[in-house]
Amino acid sequence: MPKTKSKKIDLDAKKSRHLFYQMLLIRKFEDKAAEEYTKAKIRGFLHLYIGEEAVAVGVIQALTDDDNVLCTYREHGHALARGMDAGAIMAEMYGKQEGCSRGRGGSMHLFDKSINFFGGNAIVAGHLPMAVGMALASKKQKKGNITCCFFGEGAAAEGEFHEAMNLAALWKVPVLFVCENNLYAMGTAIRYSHSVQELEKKGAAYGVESSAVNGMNLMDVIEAANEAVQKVRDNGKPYLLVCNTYRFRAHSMFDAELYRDKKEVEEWKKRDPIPEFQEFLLKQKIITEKEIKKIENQVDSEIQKAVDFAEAGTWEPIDQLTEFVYSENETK
Amino acid sequence: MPKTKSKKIDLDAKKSRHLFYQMLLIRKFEDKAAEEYTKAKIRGFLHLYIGEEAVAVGVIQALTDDDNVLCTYREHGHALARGMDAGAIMAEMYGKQEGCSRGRGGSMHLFDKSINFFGGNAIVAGHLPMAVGMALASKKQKKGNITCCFFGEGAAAEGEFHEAMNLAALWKVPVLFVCENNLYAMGTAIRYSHSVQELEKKGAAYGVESSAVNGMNLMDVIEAANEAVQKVRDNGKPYLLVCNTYRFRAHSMFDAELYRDKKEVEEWKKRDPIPEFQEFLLKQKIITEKEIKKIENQVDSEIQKAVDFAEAGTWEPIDQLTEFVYSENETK
Amino acid sequence: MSQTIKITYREAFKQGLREALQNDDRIFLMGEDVGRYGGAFAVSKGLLQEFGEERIMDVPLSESGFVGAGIGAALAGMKPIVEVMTVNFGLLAMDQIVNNAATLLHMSGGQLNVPVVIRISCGIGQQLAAQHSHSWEPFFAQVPGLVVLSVGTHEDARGMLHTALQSPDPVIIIEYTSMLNLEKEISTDMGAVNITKAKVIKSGKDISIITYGTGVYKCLESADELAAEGIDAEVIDLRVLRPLDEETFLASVAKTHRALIVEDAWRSVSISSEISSRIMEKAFYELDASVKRLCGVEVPIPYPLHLEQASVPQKSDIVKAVKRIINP
Amino acid sequence: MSQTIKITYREAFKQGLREALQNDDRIFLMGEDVGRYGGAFAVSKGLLQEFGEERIMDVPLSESGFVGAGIGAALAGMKPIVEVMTVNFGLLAMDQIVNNAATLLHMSGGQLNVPVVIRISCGIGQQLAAQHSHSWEPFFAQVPGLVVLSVGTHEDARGMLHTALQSPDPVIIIEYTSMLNLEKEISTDMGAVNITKAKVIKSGKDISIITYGTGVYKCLESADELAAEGIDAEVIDLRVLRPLDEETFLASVAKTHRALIVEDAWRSVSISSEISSRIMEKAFYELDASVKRLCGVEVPIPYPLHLEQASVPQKSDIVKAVKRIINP
Ligand SMILES: Cc1ncc(C[n+]2csc(CCOP(=O)(O)OP(=O)(O)O)c2C)c(N)n1
Ligand SMILES: Cc1ncc(C[n+]2csc(CCOP(=O)(O)OP(=O)(O)O)c2C)c(N)n1
Ligand SMILES: [Mg+2]
Ligand SMILES: [Mg+2]
Repeated sequence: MPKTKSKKIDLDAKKSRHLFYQMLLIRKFEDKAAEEYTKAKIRGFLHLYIGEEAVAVGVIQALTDDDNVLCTYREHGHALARGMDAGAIMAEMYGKQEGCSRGRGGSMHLFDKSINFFGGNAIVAGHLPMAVGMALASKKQKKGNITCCFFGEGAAAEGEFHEAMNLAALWKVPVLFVCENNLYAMGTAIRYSHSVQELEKKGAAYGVESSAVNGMNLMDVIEAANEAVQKVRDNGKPYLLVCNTYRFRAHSMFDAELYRDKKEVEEWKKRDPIPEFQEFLLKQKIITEKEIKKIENQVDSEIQKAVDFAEAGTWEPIDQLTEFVYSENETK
Repeated sequence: MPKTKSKKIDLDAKKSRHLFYQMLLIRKFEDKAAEEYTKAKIRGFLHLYIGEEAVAVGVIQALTDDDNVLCTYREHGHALARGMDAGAIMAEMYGKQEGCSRGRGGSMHLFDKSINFFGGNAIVAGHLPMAVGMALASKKQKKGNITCCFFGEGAAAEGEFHEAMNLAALWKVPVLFVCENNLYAMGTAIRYSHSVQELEKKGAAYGVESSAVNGMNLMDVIEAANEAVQKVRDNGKPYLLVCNTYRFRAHSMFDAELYRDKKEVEEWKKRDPIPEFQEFLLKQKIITEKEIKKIENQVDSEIQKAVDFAEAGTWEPIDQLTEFVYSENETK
Repeated sequence: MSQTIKITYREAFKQGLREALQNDDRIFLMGEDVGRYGGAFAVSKGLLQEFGEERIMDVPLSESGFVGAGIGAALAGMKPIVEVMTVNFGLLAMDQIVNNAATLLHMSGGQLNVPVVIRISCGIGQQLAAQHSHSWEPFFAQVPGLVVLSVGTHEDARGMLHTALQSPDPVIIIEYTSMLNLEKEISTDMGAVNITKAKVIKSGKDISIITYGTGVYKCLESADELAAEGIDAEVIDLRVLRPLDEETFLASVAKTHRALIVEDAWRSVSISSEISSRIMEKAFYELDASVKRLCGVEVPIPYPLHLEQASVPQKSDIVKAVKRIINP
Repeated sequence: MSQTIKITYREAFKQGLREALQNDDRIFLMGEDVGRYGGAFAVSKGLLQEFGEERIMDVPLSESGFVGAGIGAALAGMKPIVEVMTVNFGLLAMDQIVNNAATLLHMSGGQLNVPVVIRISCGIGQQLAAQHSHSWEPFFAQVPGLVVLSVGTHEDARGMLHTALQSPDPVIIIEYTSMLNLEKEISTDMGAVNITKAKVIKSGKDISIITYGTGVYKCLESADELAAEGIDAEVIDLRVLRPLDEETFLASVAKTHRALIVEDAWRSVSISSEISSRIMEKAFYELDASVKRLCGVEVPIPYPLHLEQASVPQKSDIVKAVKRIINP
């Protein structure tokens, strides 16, 4: 397992607490989502991010509001870290029209253009070329923003990864590829999907700078992400950041987890990024036990509010079914 | 430009002459094809291999009859080097039913199952996955044969290249990928299609052994191909051989060659593999001027025979149009 | 003597797969998560343990790559069953399916057979939203060189694979995720399944309901309801979407003089369009009423249940449509 | 006063492209060999020199990659014109076109527009054989969320791009390689081209010939021949294959009471099937004869000229088919 390396980052107390709050919010929000799933309030596929929170939180904190974010179907964490309203997400998963995508998308398709959050994409690796195109637009428009694209290690086996890396490098566009290597693509362990498992090595084939980081440690991710984002912003060139992490839960709610050992999961749980960060904050005296309690309560009440909002949400009338197929708001 | 390195290969006189004969046959056959094209005897796309002969001849001589060969639409040279009958090829380009693909395929789709020659594929990079599958079959069947797949440097930008390399490496199947880097994909120079132009470097991303060779020198290609083929056969693993070469003619007969300098072409023509090999054979006294003359005559007469065969060929009756859609010889 | 057993649609597939793997060493199954995960929909659960890694191959996410590899393996003498997890991801393999699998026999002047069987899960009904609910039967059915089968019944789930594996040409088998848990009775000695003919599932004299896939049981149930109201509907399961068996449905229309076509796929340029236009061309003077289509609404499928259900024909829609044709 | 000029189909496209690039800085053209090579079919020849590398971008062979990049650039405020060299390679980009371009607006609940224009060369007629002669209009026309235009005339070659670029939704423009050198007269001040309506190219009273793309001029010429024999055919160019403008052809059929549909695409599950079945549904009682289709033969296109020509409807086939409908 990757080691935590020492680092030097200046995190002020306020930001630290906020990041802790975010990780906890993601964790508890997803626990709640799983619970609502068993109550059949949420349906379809539900992919939990539990165990991987440090990646989304650590990377997204490095971005500005103008930067674009694209994710996979496993994106509740990213949406929350990006500042999307928990109620809008929960309502989306309930399928209510108050949801961030009007209920049309569900768990796999969270979108919020107002915060430059571009999904929620459920075709594995299908969003990588789009990310390159968004970065190309930024370059042409001289906007100075960057595009950050999250995807799994499984996605890196798709041809779209190869094409996107090559195009981004050729065109020199500001895109940060964040590979969330949680060691499994559904039930397929990385050794069955990649002939070379150190995915950061793939960068060299395209002349794309790359590095790997322990994705279970928030401070490590922050350090790596800050550096990577800075490079992308300064050079206007792509960067591949591989975050080695692990998902504690099943791939989706349909997964019997036949493909991995319970012991392996237990081992990884010992490296849970949330208690680890909490310990760190306590040790550094950035936070007190009491403040932690307060944050926990705040998270609980935010989640309760989200559920209430979703429950109170309304179903889109069936006669609106064909809206949003074309922009004129009607199926032609 | 790449340098010719010294090498040690045992080529007996008979084989040397045969290889010289093949290169010359390819060259003159294609000159003839171009001529017939201007007479409208041949239509559609015609992609000439002129200048690149050392690659097909040098690689294919390293194969056994049991090995599989897959090529692109620029495959007259490979077909001839593999021993396909020149008449069957010319007839195919005439669209006659005596052609190797019954005239159905034309220049881009030469097939001859009896010599394990699997096309003639006109979707760039579309045959790479198939090549991996053929090698997989060999492995499963413990046949001991290998699969050799030719493609251009342009093809290496397609996602199929990435997927095929990864699958071949993961599955450890005996496939030789031969990248014919002629520096252009139609009018797109390699610097506009690859962020990393030393394509042999791509092997490392998959753990696939790879090397580059001067594709303008037959002896160099032979040495590299013999070694690569031996490795694939011994280890049962993929190998990427990049042959750096150049096409002297336009991409196809439709190409005005706006994208490159005539001077550049002239420079490369100085490295024509055929005179170079001829010099070599003369200098080594493997061949005499008289023998060369004889070979030239032999080639001329073979090509004349091929043209005669094509001319004498017959058109498939229109009422057979829907044959070969399904195996039962009728469109269901 | 013929007995029947109760079996789920999922289990029927699994039995078909197991039998195929037992019968012929050249057959192997490859696809994403078919092995260690047990199959995305648990269809191949246990087969890895039974047949080993050589016969049940987990592959990386690379649809174009592994479908192409399946085609190559077929060219070289194997009989691969390639599973594309769902039809939604099948678009990534479409070039291989169309430009290679469907075309090689012809381009090579009859030299190269591609005996690959591609199994694809398809359809709506799990609240999986726009990128995971496609019904792509019409697209496959457009392509000469492919045999396209749609598995609308448990008999076909059990038996189509066997016959498909005898075909020298590429076969696409379209399976429906939403039916996996459905239990039905099938005969234990039902014999080989034909893959060239449509099937009259219920005969009737008042109207021909022509359908396939998820439409089959829906239409059968609708026919039962209609029977209670004195309408005797004939139900036809097309089964083979390419090459279409038009004889069966034209004969039916010649008998009933009315037709309704039902499918989940989007309406425009669909299987229904093709059926309707063939009836137009070949049975026009048999018709007592114009042929109607009930198809999927032309919208990327939305996530919420009520909108999802409104996107495809339901039993009540079928009953209503039949009545409207019979009593305009 | 309106003047006319003689112009090739190729030159008409080039003028449309040039004008677009001049009018709006957000517009750029990207595709394989659009720049230095001058465009695979010389449509964009000279534009690189005129507009520079930023506006005319040569891209590597990576159809999924650069079409996806075009979609992304559109999401981020640009107006990309993406050229896919030919429709045959378009299968490699189909996932991007269907699952992203056509779907994002809906999946995002109306938030995300994808104003990308994708130009694709299409069709048969150059003896390019099975992998280079596809007519894929039917496939694109199946997909809700796409606007699919087929360029059957020089007016449309000149003007469709301009209107397409105003669309907030993804537009596929299908161009025909076989027509590039064809010269016709067009008006110099023809005004903005509509992209929502089909067009009656020639009006007539005896039969409606409904077609698109390469069929348009073929059918017009056939109509001339028929006129000489006293048959007054109406010719309709569908122009917009999705969303279909059914009003125009239904009105025509209501007038002529007979219809023939002509296209090069394979017959099964085609645009023709859709048109025929709509006429069945909505104009059945107007018909004096059954609607017929003339389509591509269902075979991967063979290389030799005589077989290639036999694969799609020719003028003589059209004339014959019309006569058979009118005098059965
Ligand atoms: C193109 C495509 N193929 C297959 C799937 C089915 N599928 C969904 S998630 C997944 C695994 C992806 O693994 P990875 O990229 O590692 O991401 P993770 O789920 O581990 O976050 C698969 C196979 C899909 N959605 N898209
Ligand atoms: C998928 C695909 N895209 C585009 C084309 C059009 N095309 C034919 S050959 C070619 C260039 C290929 O270059 P390269 O792979 O270097 O091979 P070369 O022709 O140089 O031998 C292109 C773009 C095609 N046939 N297939
Ligand atoms: Mg993963
Ligand atoms: Mg090249």
